[in-house]
Amino acid sequence: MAEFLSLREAVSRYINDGDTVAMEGFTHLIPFAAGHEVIRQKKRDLTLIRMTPDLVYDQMIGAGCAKKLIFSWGGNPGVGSLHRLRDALENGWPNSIEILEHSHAAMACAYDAGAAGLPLAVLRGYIGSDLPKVNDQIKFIDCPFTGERLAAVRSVRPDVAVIHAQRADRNGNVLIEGIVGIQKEVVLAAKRSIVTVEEIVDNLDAGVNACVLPSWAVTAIAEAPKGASPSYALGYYDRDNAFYKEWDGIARDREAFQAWLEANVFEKGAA
Amino acid sequence: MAEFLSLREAVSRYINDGDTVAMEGFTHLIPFAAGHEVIRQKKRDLTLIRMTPDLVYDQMIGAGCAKKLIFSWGGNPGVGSLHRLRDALENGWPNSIEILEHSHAAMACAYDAGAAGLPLAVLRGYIGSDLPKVNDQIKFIDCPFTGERLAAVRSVRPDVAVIHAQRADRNGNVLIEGIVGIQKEVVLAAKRSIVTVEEIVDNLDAGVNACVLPSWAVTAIAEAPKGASPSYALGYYDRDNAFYKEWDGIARDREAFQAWLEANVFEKGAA
Amino acid sequence: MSLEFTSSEMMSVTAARALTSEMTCFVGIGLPSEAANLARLTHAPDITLIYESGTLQTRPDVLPLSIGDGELCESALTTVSVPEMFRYWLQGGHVSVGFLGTAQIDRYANLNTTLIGDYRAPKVRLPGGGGAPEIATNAKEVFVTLKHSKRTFVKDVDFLTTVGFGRDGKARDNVPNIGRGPTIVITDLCILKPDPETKELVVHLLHPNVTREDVINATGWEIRFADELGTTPAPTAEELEILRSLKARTDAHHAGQQ
Amino acid sequence: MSLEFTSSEMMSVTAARALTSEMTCFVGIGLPSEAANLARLTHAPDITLIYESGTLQTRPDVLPLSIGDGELCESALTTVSVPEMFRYWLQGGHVSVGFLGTAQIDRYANLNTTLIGDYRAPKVRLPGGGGAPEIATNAKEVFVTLKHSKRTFVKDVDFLTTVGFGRDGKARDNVPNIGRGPTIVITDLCILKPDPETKELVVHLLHPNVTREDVINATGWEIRFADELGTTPAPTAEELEILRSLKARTDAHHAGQQ
Repeated sequence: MAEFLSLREAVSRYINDGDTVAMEGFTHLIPFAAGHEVIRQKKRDLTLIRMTPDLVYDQMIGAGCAKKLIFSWGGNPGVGSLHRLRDALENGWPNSIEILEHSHAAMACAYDAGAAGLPLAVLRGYIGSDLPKVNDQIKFIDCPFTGERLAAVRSVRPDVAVIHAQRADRNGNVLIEGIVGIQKEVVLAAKRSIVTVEEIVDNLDAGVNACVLPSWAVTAIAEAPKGASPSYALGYYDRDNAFYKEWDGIARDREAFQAWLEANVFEKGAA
Repeated sequence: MAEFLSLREAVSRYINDGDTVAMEGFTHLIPFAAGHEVIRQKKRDLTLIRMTPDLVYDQMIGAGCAKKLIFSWGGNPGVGSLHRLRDALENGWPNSIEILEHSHAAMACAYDAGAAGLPLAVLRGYIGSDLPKVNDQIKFIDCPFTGERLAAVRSVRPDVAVIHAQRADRNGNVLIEGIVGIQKEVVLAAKRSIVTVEEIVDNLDAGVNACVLPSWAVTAIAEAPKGASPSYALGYYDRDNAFYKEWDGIARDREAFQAWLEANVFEKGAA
Repeated sequence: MSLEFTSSEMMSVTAARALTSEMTCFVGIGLPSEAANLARLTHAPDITLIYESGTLQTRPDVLPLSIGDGELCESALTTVSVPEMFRYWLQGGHVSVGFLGTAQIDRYANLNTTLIGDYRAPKVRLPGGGGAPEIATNAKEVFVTLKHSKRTFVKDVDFLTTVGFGRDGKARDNVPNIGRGPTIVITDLCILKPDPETKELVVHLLHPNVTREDVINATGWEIRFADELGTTPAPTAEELEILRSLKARTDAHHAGQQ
Repeated sequence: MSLEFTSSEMMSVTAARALTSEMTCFVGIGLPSEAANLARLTHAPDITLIYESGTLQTRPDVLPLSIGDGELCESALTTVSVPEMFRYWLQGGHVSVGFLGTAQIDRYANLNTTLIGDYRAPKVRLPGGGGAPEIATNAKEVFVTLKHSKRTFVKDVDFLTTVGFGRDGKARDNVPNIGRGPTIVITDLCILKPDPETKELVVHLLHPNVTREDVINATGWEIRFADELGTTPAPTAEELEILRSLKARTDAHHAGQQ
């Protein structure tokens, strides 16, 4: 059964230096509050996995938490580059990081395979692409029935999954609604999981086929209202698109970034 | 976009003698009305696919529609055997039929792979079982990353999928609720699809993550109120468990079966 | 106090007792479903029950006749698709106990639900594998329950639908990423467990009023008994009352459903 | 009547015109999204738009800034998981057109969104593949839209993220179960199509007021022109008005969202 913990306690107890950590949320329900807590606790040498490492990973990479990034699209959506990621990759600041990159389809399949307890995923992918040349986790197999050559990717099985969701009930069952992305998969694929939620309620008030994670499939739950902001939580608050644009200016400059980090992350404690 | 047709017209136009037909509905939403229309139209030499060939296939096999059955569990759930299926297998009445049998997990994966446009599915399955000895659609592959031996099954890609659903809107979008089984997969895996629905409505009134088949993924829709009975439609009517028990007696005897078929299928037209 | 009870009731109550509130149990229809729901209504109120129709954490008030009765969905935490159930929840490693019935079982706890006789010319055609072949290897352990007779307890199953420990007791050796297999078999006569070394089924407890001869006469191979053979505790009045009321409720519900 | 319009507006309007109501379009963010929604608001009201965030058949009132803005989900027929989107809907063969932007394109319509320079020591690191590598082969055909310049139109892409027709124009030959690949490339200067034989991109239509020299000077290889070189029709007043009001609505919406 899921434990109810403070965000500080959950991150302290379940994320260790050197862990492989997947913080998911496909543009929606991005676990920013948890990411900031990881920065505050100065976790180091993390292998960060995420399909779309946007601002939350830009911040964590700029703060020196990561040694490796596994991803499929790294940008500030609709705005431009992730300048902290680029600074790490192009100039090794604050430290150099390794990367391993996939396509979205392959990464989605790799999470799906991880959730399904399989060591690999098979897809019709990477045809003609250079990506298999720079990613040794992509191979090709021949279908034993048709002979068709198909891509195979190693499944994703992180040490820790971190997601944000709308709400949990008092038994620790979690409801995710709207753009559900890859959140169910990452929790099921991981050894441990931390779920932050907007609120804890008596009754989930979910439809019969709603995306619900049972309490026994989750390690820890932490209440974190507005825990996805500047991303959004359907039914709670909108995406702060203005901040996504503003981030471009903050992240371009190391000092501006550090000042932002100090004022907005370090000087603010976890809820 | 889906066409709205009468059930008679849909079956006549889209199911041909010799076709591979998958009528799905995992104990819930079983397309009985469509099955009866197939019997009335005396379709022959069908390869019938269904995870749980219960009464609907017992009736179709007894009526002589099938030449082959692909399945993973063939019984009258909670009651006993399918006597018409057994009579065909054990005594060749009314005609002998071939069978190809899987486990549920493998068949679910085979439909999933079919929906995903793949020629095969990979699963951790069939370990130590005799089923691979009698089913040539099961092979084993070695994972190129870990060396683990895993089962591979050929995906299911039927000519026609037939399902029953709660409702469609006037644009032909279909809502399925409750035990959704394998219905989305079979429609997406098939070349053509017929969906019978309890009713056609102005608005589906579905949640944001509801199981909805868009009109452009469906071939034909036919209104068939109580079209799943004696199975059930969540929100509309309950399972007629008494009939399932009664069927045992009807199906044990060829004459009783034929009398039932005459009175309940042939003498009743499609809606 | 001496209570009256049938051997079927003895079997259901004993099977129910094998389950605890901490377990996540993938439930087969029939005897396993009856035992699992009895456990939930008695000593294991927080047990998580999963049926292959996709219903997660369900709490039916009456026993479902089929694996996908409306009861199961309406009382579940949520209902997922069948591929998701088998892929994410079973194969993904979230099931602690798979609870299976069977038509035949052999000395190495292999199960046959496919047919009696020859595959191409069956004497009796049975329903087939269903969920069992993968429940048997993807659940962390497996409980089996069935009635004890020479027809059901055979030396070698006619067809090995679902692996216990294989034809030689070694089928699980060195196979990665699978569960421990059958750890207990509960019949209307006794409780059997596999020998830790050979994996052959051994009788550990006899039900009240059952003799060694009863078991020997109902088993198709030379059955072994544990050195310290015990007696299964009889059903309590409360267990019997809850089981009987569950079955009466179930019968009334299914008969009335028209 | 002579209307004023920018080259960006010309590009968006032209790209929108490539789409019809019958299409199911998997939409990339940015220029493709703008064009696809303009199509929907003008001549293709029934076009089905799909975004990789899982939103099926969406009808946003303003352009999403990201691929997963709330607008997309709230106005969609339904929203599925990301694995389902890529597996069932894209790879399953339900997408007629994949509409992509890119940072670089080469003469065989290969796309680079990974990096400029060497992989291990990039001059400029770009976002990466995202959905494009599989959209390019699993959609029945692909439309590409980007601004035309020597930096973006290169002879050979630095990194082949997403296949057009490969380094030699033959990458799709004899590969089963994939789409036709790029059939049209729309820029702010012209419309290009692959040569049916060699697959090299050829200019078919010049936008109003654009010369051959403009295109030659903005292309990093010796660009070919079709024998019958046409002129793209100018945007209509209605197209421009709808495009401008969509963009104004979008800017107001995103600026105000705090």
